[in-house]
Amino acid sequence: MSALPTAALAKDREVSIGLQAAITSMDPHYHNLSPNNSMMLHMFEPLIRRDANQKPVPSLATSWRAVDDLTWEFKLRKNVRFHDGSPFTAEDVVFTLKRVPNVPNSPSSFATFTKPIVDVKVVDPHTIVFKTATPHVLLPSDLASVLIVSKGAGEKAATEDYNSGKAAIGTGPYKFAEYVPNQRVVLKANYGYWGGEEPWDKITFKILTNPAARVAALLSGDVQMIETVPTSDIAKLSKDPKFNLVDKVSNRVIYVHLNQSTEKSPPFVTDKSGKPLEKNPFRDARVRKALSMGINRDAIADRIMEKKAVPAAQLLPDFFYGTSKKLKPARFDPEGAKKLLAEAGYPNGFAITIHGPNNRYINDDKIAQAIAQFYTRIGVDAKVETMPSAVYFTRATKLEFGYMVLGWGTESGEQGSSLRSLLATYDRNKGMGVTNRGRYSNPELDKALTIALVTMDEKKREALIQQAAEIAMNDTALIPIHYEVSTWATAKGLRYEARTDQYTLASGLKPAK
Amino acid sequence: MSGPPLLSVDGLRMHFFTKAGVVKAVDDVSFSVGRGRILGLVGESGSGKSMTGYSVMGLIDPPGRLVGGRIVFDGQDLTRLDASAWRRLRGNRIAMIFQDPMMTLNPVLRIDTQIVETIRAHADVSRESALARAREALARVGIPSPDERLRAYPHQFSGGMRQRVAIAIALVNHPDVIIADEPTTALDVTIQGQILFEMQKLCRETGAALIWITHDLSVIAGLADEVCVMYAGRVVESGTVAEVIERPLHPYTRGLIDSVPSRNERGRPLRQIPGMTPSLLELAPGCPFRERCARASAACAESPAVTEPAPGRRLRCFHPVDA
Amino acid sequence: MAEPARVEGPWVRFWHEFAESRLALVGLALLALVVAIAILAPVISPQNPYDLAQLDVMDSKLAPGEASGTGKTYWLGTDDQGRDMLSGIYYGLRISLGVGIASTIFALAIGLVFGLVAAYFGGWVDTLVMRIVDIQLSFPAILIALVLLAVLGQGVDKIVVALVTVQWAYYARTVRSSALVERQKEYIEAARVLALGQARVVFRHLLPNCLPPLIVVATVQVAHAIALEATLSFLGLGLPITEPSLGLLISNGFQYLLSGKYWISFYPGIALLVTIMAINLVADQLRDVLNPRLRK
Amino acid sequence: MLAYTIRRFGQSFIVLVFMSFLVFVGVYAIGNPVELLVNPQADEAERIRATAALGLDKPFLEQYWGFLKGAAKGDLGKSFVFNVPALTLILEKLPATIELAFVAMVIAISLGIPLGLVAGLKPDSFIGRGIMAGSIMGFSLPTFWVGLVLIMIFSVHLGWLPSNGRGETVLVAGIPVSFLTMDGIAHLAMPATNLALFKLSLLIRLTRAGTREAVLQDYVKFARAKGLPQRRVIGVHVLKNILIPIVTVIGLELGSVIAFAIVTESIFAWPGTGKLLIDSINQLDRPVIVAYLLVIVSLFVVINFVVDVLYSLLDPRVRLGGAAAAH
Repeated sequence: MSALPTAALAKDREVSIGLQAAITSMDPHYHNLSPNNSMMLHMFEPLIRRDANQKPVPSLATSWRAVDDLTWEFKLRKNVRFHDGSPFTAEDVVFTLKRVPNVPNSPSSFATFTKPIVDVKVVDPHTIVFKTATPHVLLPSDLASVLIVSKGAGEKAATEDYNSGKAAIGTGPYKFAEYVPNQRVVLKANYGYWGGEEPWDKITFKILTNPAARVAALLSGDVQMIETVPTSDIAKLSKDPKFNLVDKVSNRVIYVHLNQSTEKSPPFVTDKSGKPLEKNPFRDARVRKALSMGINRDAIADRIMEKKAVPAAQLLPDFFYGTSKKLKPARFDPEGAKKLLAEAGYPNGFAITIHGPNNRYINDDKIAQAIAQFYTRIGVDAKVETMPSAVYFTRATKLEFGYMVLGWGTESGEQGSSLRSLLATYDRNKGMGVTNRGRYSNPELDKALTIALVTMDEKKREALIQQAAEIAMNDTALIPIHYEVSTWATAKGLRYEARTDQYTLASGLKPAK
Repeated sequence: MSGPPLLSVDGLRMHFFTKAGVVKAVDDVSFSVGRGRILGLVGESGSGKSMTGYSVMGLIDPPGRLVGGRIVFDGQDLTRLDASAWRRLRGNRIAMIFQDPMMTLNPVLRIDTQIVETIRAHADVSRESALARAREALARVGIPSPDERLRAYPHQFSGGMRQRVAIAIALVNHPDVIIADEPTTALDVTIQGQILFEMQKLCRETGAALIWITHDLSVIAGLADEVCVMYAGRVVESGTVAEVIERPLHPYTRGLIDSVPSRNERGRPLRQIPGMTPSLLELAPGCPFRERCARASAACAESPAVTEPAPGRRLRCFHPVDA
Repeated sequence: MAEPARVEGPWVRFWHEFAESRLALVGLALLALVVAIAILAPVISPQNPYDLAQLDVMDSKLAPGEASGTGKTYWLGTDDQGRDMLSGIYYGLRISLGVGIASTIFALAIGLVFGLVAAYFGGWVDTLVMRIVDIQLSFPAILIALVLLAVLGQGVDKIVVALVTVQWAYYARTVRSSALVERQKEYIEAARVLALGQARVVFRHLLPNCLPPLIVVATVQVAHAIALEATLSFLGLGLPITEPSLGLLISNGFQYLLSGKYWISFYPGIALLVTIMAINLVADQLRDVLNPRLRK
Repeated sequence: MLAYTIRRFGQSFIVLVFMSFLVFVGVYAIGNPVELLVNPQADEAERIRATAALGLDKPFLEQYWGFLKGAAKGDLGKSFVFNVPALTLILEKLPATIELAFVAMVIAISLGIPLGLVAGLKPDSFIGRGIMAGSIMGFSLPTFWVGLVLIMIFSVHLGWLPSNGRGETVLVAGIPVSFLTMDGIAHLAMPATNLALFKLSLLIRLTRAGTREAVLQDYVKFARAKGLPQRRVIGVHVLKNILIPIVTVIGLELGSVIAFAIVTESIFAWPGTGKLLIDSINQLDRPVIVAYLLVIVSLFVVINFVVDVLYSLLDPRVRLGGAAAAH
């Protein structure tokens, strides 16, 4: 009979973890992608890392301060050694900063985070000074995304050498053991880790992209932890004494962009007989508000998301930096919505097609369908078209849709960056509104964001971002739906410290005793 | 001719049990044939003559089943044999040749394979000696350059040649009885004649008994010693060829003879038997020919018993044709 | 053979032969039921499952027989949108059957023409057709579906196009291989000698003799098309999510299988099974009856 | 024969070139890979850099020409996502898929043909009907559904088989195979069965249909009249005649097994090319898609060639290169 499930657990200090997405490289500077970034944190460390709530905490840097508007000084941790035994010094930081923008063929580099630094000065092996061209308050936040590699091992290394493990030398708690693209990553403990002993000798990450396969692997004991438990299985797993479930609201908001780029009807928006509208209804704040009030967020969170979602009022849950406690999720009010639509000149509503991805966010296609259902109650005819992200995002970026269901994870953990990407007036060259697929534009908002960007005082800056958020949300610049709640399930006897950034880190997985 | 006949069939019945009802394809058939003799089995299609042949071969498939009678071959009742004993007789001591030479040879197997397997199914001989026998067999039926032809596939032969190959296969194990089921019907007339002649010769030489199944009385006339005329699954009349053709007693036999074109009566339209063969499904009792018979009477509603109007003649009719 | 010579109209005779198999009759009854449901879906469904106004997400995932807050009872339960499964199955049947049959007919027609032409004419025509077929057969269905989705958008007609594109080559190759054998037979030679028009030889002489193996393949392919549509839906490339076919219902419910809400996937699965089984039972018998070579 | 082979492979070469072009057009039509690869928070400069890094800034035809030049030297480009040569990526995964497909076909053939023969020889018996009913089930249920049900039963409830992944491998002639280890077989069992089900049903039906026709043929009756044992009548005379359509279908299906492996591989997390393909399609990783198709098409070409050769061996009436020579 079966010895399989128990056999896997028997080796005490070994663990298998089921991941939902492929790890595309073992080069920490090759591909800026959440699953990669999460994986790399096992082997490599940044100067500043983010804790489970994305608050910055010291890592390879012990302290940092802005000397003036354009100068930052970082003190580096002493007595840190790389996996190959060589000591960590400022030279490694310099090497890293130089390498980041120059990784050949990188499909998404980390250069954005290092670009503001125009000059680096090594004061002593454990003190380093960065110069920026303009005041850049987000420098510590940016550097939290940059992982430090060893100069000695990385000098002549290409991405292939990281994938083979030859150059994958970091300071992190785990060492490279094996990497099979699209299949698994195996890590071994780094016993000399400066941060103390880790709970595991060996970790095997298995790539299980199919949600049901992931759950099945957990149920059958092939893995001891999985991330992103499908909402459909949460109720059953949480009742099962053999498993532990943890969750945490994440930094990812699911929202709707309304295409305001056109004067007349945006794509897929017509009157009820299919004729284009004279005006773009999404340019009217009352229409936007009505469409927001027309969505029953509680029903979505409760029924579609199995309670693993929190109705959203802005772009980040309100314990994050730059969020406003004054903003509350729009109340579901179909009557009020109808009234507002009538006021705006659409007493009989109009017709839209809701577009969304069907393999990108948790239950994305079901959310789109539920929204369509609610809209029939406020007199808006809604069709639904969902498609794989391969097709969806290209078309969305080309503004081929009118009503777009999208998601946004704020990796920096501060709302200013999200507002800038999603709602500032579209200007790619300035880095403003780069992902503003609704083409919402509000000079007042732009102003507040621009000032905030160069305000070095934390308090003042946060107030400015909060103000910007209130401007945008009160104008229903986009329609926030909910924050995803990330879930992890572990075998009994293990406990995971849930994180807001949806990362799955073995360091956070510990025996429950 | 003395001693027991080589093969005698007595009261043979073979019925098909279909969902629609019972079809009495062979219904009380008796005949016998001795060594070196040729028996003709004549009847229209559907008269049960082929089924009689298959019955003797033990090749009846469900829903058909032997339900009565005996088939005595060389002193053994075949109907009591088990399947494997019957199989050992087939192709060995009793062989059969089919009507359509285009269909009887397996299109995807070479000729040598098809002959050799027949030999090796019955005798434990090496492939080489089987091949030698195969070559002989082909030569015997008049196939030129048999060595070459052995390696050919059936589609590389003409129809007549294929039938010769089939005959060679049937004869290869020197059977005692050969059942030939209209083997010349599908061939053109000149080849027909050749094959008839050769078959006759081969039987006389080897002393095999031959049962020749045909719908064509004229073939029988020049070939067979005895003849059985079948109608609706029954033998209605039998006797020596000379007697039956000279002096048919059953109205059906008479009709058959009249429908054969004859040299003496040139210019006269052929007389056909009116009507059609009855369906054998749930056939009513009585003489099955009565519907088509000018001589039928009320008595024909009963099945006529077999009579022996003359030595060696058998008849199943209430109203025989006057001589 | 002892063939009963009964005088009957061809249709009566056909029916008698068909009715010989009780199993086929059961299949026919089921198929009639399925087709009736598909046609009458709008009349007999308790709900229009494609009209979002009639759905209520608050009624989602109710178990079979459970009543909603408003007192409506859902005999087969509801899915995650609060869609009545019974109505969903009725309508889904309509779509699946339609998609399966339509795509099979078109694919069959196209494949037949190409296969026959290739086999009959041979030479460079054959080469050209067969190389196109090679390309087609090696192109993964999902890539084709994805391209079509990107270019044409979503919809029942588009999925039929996708399925036809995926399947026609299969028929072409099957037809060609049986036509190649048939072509060598004498009757085709005879038809040629008679100097009949080529189209006539191909369609009146070659075609009917290539049909029996094709009927087997086609019945399997109706089922295959329905399953393929389900698979495409499973991969997010199928029909609009608001107008689910049986396949889409199954794949939507698929994620609930492990969590005990079996009905969302199970009942559409049963409906699919019954439909395909009925088609095949009838088709099997039809093939036997239509095939003169199998007549007893 | 040689000329035939050369012509055949020459044509295939044109097919390959044409295919690769179609994929270029297809991927181009679907969307822009940069949309998916680049971090959404990236600014314009980063987008431009990424587009250039992937070579997507050049005109479409120039990109294709560049690919052809590389391909002539055996370089099919590097994966956008993994930054490793696409061909390497595929050749690494190919043994797993071929092993899975092969085992599935072996299951399908070794069960399908005997079961089909039984059903064809005894069409009205209980067993014959049972086999047919079972085969209908086999292709009625979508692969993904059956796969999950298998996992539910054998991994979750019974705990007999691992739910995902490939087992321990051993090297045979330099190729890693898993069907020689117990662990490997345990991992193979469910995905191979899942993949085999549809083919099994198809083979049962084809074999049954062929058998039913064949047993009524005179040559079968003649073979029995020759006194051949039943074994030989069915094993040689019947089987060899029905093998022709079956070989066609097996040839075709071997290809489609690889295509259908996409679903099975993703459910059982089988590390083969099918899973790689679907991931690559979802990521618009064009070099991998192109390389995958070129490899698969080459496989197809070889399979089809073998099928045609088998034809001429099975059926003497069909000549090799037959169509061309027939007039």
